[in-house]
Amino acid sequence: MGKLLAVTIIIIAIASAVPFILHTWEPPADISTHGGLIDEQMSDTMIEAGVSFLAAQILLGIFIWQFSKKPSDTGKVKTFPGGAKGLVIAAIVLVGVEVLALGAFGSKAWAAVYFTPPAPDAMPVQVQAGQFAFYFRYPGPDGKFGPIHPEMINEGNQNLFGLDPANDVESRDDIVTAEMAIPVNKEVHLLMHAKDVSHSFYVPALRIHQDFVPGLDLSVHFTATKVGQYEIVCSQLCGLGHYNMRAYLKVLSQQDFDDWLKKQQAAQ
Amino acid sequence: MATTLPPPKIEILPVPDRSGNGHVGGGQNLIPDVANLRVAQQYSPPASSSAIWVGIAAICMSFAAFTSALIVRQASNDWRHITLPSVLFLSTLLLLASSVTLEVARRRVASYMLGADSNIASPRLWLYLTLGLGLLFVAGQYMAWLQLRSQGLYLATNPNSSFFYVFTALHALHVLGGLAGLLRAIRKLGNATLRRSTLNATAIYWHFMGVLWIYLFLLLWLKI
Amino acid sequence: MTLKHICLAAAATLAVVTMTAAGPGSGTISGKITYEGTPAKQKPIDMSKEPSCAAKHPTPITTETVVTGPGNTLENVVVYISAGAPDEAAPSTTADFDQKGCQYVPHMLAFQVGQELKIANDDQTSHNIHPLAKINREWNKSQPPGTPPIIDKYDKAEMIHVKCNIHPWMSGTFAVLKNSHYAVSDKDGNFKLPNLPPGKYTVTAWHEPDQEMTQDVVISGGENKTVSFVFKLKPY
Amino acid sequence: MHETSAAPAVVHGPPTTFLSKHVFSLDHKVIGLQYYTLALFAVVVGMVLSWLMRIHLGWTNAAIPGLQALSPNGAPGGVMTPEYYLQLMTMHATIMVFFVLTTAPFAAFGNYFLPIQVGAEDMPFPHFNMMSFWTTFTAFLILVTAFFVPDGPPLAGWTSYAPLSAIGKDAGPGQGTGQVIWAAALGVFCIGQLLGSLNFISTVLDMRTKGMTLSRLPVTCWAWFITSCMGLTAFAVLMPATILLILDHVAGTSFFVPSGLVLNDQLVPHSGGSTLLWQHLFWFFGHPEVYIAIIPGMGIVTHVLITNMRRPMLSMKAILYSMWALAFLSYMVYGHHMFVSGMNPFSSLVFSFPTLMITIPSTVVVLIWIGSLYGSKLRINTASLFALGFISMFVSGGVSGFFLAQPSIDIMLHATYFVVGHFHMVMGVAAMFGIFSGTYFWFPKMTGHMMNETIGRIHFWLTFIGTYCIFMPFHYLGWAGNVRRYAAFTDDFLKPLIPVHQFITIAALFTGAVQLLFLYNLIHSRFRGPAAPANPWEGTSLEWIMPSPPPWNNFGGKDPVVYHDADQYGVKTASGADYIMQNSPEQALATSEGD
Repeated sequence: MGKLLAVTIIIIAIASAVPFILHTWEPPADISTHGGLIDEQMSDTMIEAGVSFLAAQILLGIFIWQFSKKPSDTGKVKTFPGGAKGLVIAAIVLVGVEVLALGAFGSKAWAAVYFTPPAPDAMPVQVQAGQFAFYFRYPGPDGKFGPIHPEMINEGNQNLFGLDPANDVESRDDIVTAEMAIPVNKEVHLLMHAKDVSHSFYVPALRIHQDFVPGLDLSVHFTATKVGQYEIVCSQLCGLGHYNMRAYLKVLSQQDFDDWLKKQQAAQ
Repeated sequence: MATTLPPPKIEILPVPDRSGNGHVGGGQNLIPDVANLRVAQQYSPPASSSAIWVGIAAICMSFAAFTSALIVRQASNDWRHITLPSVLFLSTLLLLASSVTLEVARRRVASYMLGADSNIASPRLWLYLTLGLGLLFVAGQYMAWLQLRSQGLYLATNPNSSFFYVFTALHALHVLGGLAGLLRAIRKLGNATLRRSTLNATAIYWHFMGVLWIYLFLLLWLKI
Repeated sequence: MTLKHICLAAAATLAVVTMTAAGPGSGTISGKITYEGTPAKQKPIDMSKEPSCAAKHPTPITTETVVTGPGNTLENVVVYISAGAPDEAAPSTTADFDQKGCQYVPHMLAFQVGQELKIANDDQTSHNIHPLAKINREWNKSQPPGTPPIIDKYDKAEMIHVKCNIHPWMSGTFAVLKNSHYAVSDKDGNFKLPNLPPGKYTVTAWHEPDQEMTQDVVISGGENKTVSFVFKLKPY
Repeated sequence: MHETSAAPAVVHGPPTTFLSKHVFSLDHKVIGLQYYTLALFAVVVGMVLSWLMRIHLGWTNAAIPGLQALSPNGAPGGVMTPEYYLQLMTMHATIMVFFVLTTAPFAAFGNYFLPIQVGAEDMPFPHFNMMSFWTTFTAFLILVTAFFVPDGPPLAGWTSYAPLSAIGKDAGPGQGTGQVIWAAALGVFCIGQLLGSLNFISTVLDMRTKGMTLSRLPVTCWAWFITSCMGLTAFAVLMPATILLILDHVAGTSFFVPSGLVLNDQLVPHSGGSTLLWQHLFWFFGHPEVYIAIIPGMGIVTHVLITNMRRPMLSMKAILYSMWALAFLSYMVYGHHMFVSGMNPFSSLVFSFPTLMITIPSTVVVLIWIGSLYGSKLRINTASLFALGFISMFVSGGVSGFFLAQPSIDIMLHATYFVVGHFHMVMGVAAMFGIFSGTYFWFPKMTGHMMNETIGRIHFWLTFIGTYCIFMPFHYLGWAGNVRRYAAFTDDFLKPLIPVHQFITIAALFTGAVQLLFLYNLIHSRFRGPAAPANPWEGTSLEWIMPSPPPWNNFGGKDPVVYHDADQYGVKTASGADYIMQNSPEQALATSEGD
């Protein structure tokens, strides 16, 4: 029985690792300028974690195989060579160094996303998350976002940001859309606003993931490097429609983007 | 690595025979054959003396959490400072006084148990006195709420009043617990089953209530 | 029982019939709803969030807060007798409310207190129906595709705004009314309240979100009264 | 072998009536069994909920027979609505975390064996102990009533992030009454656990018998002691949070709800609250809670292993210190649940390092376990099988922590099935294996009957393989960016993953069904199992010196005297036995360790 357990553990361990080794399931290909560091970090961690996972499981298996008691066994119990000290030191030194290294390199990737200010010429886009859709706002020719009047928000007539063009001049040329389009290779400064509860702005392909915090407007900035259509999904439980809260991100050439923006403006 | 110490010395104390039909005393409910407090002191086994400190630790933790909430909430722009009802200063004094009377009571009980004093009435009196002051304190808190209400400050009026009601109400609840403890001590004193550890624990808790109140009072009083 | 009694009975019956049923001598109120001023611009709805619905609208639909017709006519105005007519028991017919292509059909649904309301989902996606009732009981239920229709009824008269949170642009109105004398203006703004026994009535026209106009009308015998309402609309 | 000492603190007489014996019992053993029964019932409920969820995730628009009868609104025509899925999810998590993973390994086994193992006749405050159980039971009842209120249970998940959890019914079905019930249930639960922890701690500090020095305490006692220290601090923080949440609901206060929120085109009448405040309070409790669930399991497994390896751990000290380190660190790392929650990005880094540090004590424990296997005389029985399975699961669940501890990687994996896989393995399944191991190990003592070994082993094999089939694929899904808490997968990049979900569903249904074997074994053995000897596994700790099941006053009114720690295995004795019981004055002739 012990031998069987040993074999099972080892087989399961290896089988579990196979899909990762074969890259059966992969995150969407990275289309951001900062994502490289993150992917690197992920694969490094995968190697370290994978090795320690297999090592531990296989060692466990081997010892179970070897020392599960046979009826005839009347020998003495033996102690692991080096006793506990060796193991403890190994754990502290090896794992300590390993995790410190991971932490250090990891913070580089993190800093690349969060500790760099957006470029001054970054294109501002506002995203508002609400149950259960994202809506986006472009400042229009005047480059200014009109103020949001929560009491005026009305989805029935699509006044999604609670704009008051009658009184706010800045609001008149604001462009509100249900899908997000950005020009390729141009930095975007995304201003995040939550209409009701917590949501999250998760674009796997962009390697961007940030929660919306009601009452606290955050912002992230990124640059997309590949033309195409990607999905923005909500990853923070926000209610019954959470699973269906998404928008499409269109990365367009500058030309196409300008056309798109004109088209949207006409529709306002 | 396997620690095998030499067997410790065992001294056998006089034990009431417990092999009988099973009604045994001790611990929480020791009724000595002779209803005599001194016997109770001698025979009742030591109860847990750390428990009270463990409980206090838990209470501290809770109010630490509340405090952090208060500090976070104070940062928001809708925080209004409210002037505390004047009655609170009075009730604070009452609570401090009750701690003093309880200490006196404790000494009286001790001297009674040691036989120095054969009169059980005076310790009981001092305990009742503490009880009365405690009740007055709770009444004072209630009056404080009435005062706030008359100023139109309700639980949801603004964050500051919310915290005031939450803090005072929860503290008052804990004080009521302390009062129950006092009553229990008085009862046990009555039928000669009071153990000093019980009284001590009650006293420690009661003093802690005072300290906790001062802390909360300052927290609400001072602008942080 | 004498002949006299029978005659009286017959007369009484006849009287009752003429009072209630659409017999001779019952009048009709009809008319046109128009507006003055500039109606709010109706914005196109981008359904890209829900591809299965977007596919059903080659040209994107617009919002329906103000639906106008040629000659400043106004659609989706509910016209009903707010006073003068007795409350009536609910009819056996159901009021049908469909969700087609992530849009409410009809946008404005008028029905009677106690009448059975039948909500169906023709889409390939889950909707949640959320009538924001204030007087009646508020509820909020999802309806996955292929599930049986939701059956409900309201026991108090109220204008109820209906929305779907999963598809925030979906917006409609339940007009729950006390009697059967109501109509919703068509795309030419026309409405017709037939079978009104003689009497003095208050006619109310209601347009979302909360615009209301009333007129008093007296019906004597089988006449046709024409009433028209003019709503003032603002661009914002 | 027994020796008497001073009279122990007799804390209550023998039970006289049925009520005082089985219902409102002061006896820690009965209370332990009550906790176990509650956990058993709760785990069945939680598992059925997970079945329904899994079926829905695999076949979203399939009608589940009978479900409509269970909830006409939640499943019209048997098809689960999105909100009902989330409501089941919330209840599954709450029931499992609080009423199974906290009650079974900690409250149930702890109540039963902690006083026995320290040589006490009972806990110092039996009335608190009884109240502790009945409060917990009440909390469970309160929680379950959420199923029967018009809008159903809350859908905000077991973390119940504000403001979704704080603004009432407008936020969605169940967010009104249901959410308040949820918060009330947790508040009450906290009271129960605080009373329990109070008893546990003072039992260890004050009720140890003669000779039971701290260094001689069995590892399980330490595990329960550490756990109760955490429980005392963690639940003391959760309770205030729930109180404030309830006030936001019923009293119109604004602790967690900020200004200017709009729901259904209407302004929410709150202002100034802080949404992150809830997350901080909750996770300050929530992360220690994870260790509250797992540390007793580690203790039980260590206890079971030394008994079945017939040798002490390489270093019990290393294990104990590691447990303390885990407990301590768990308070410094809670922020890693909030890396992308809008917390200051610097604090994310600050939190990430202690989080990574946690891998060190965890690794120490695992290495000590594995290293101690070397040269042991491992006895294979159901208990030890589950203990070994625990190690394997703990490793599998632990390594994924490498990823989640790093903010940069969290950008990709936060709120994905990778996280779900991680905590189900390390805290759910591992803790479960600890519970199973403890059950097979202590059942003879608790009931006086042996369990059926054959059924037990079949149960182990199917469960072991089954759980891996369920929870390993979760990691693959998360790696591919599969967001958690989705009622259906409609996104283009998620649709291809649905077959994986279907595989998981099948595995889950199978593994769940296997647990019926365990239930059968439990009930059948309880009545039909062969009589159990006092010390079936040749253990050394004090629970084995008393008859099975123990009498109401544990040691028959006499206190045992302790001469050794509980690690006296693999020794040479005059009697020829390879172990010395804690209460035996006998000394080992020569320890037979080393070659």
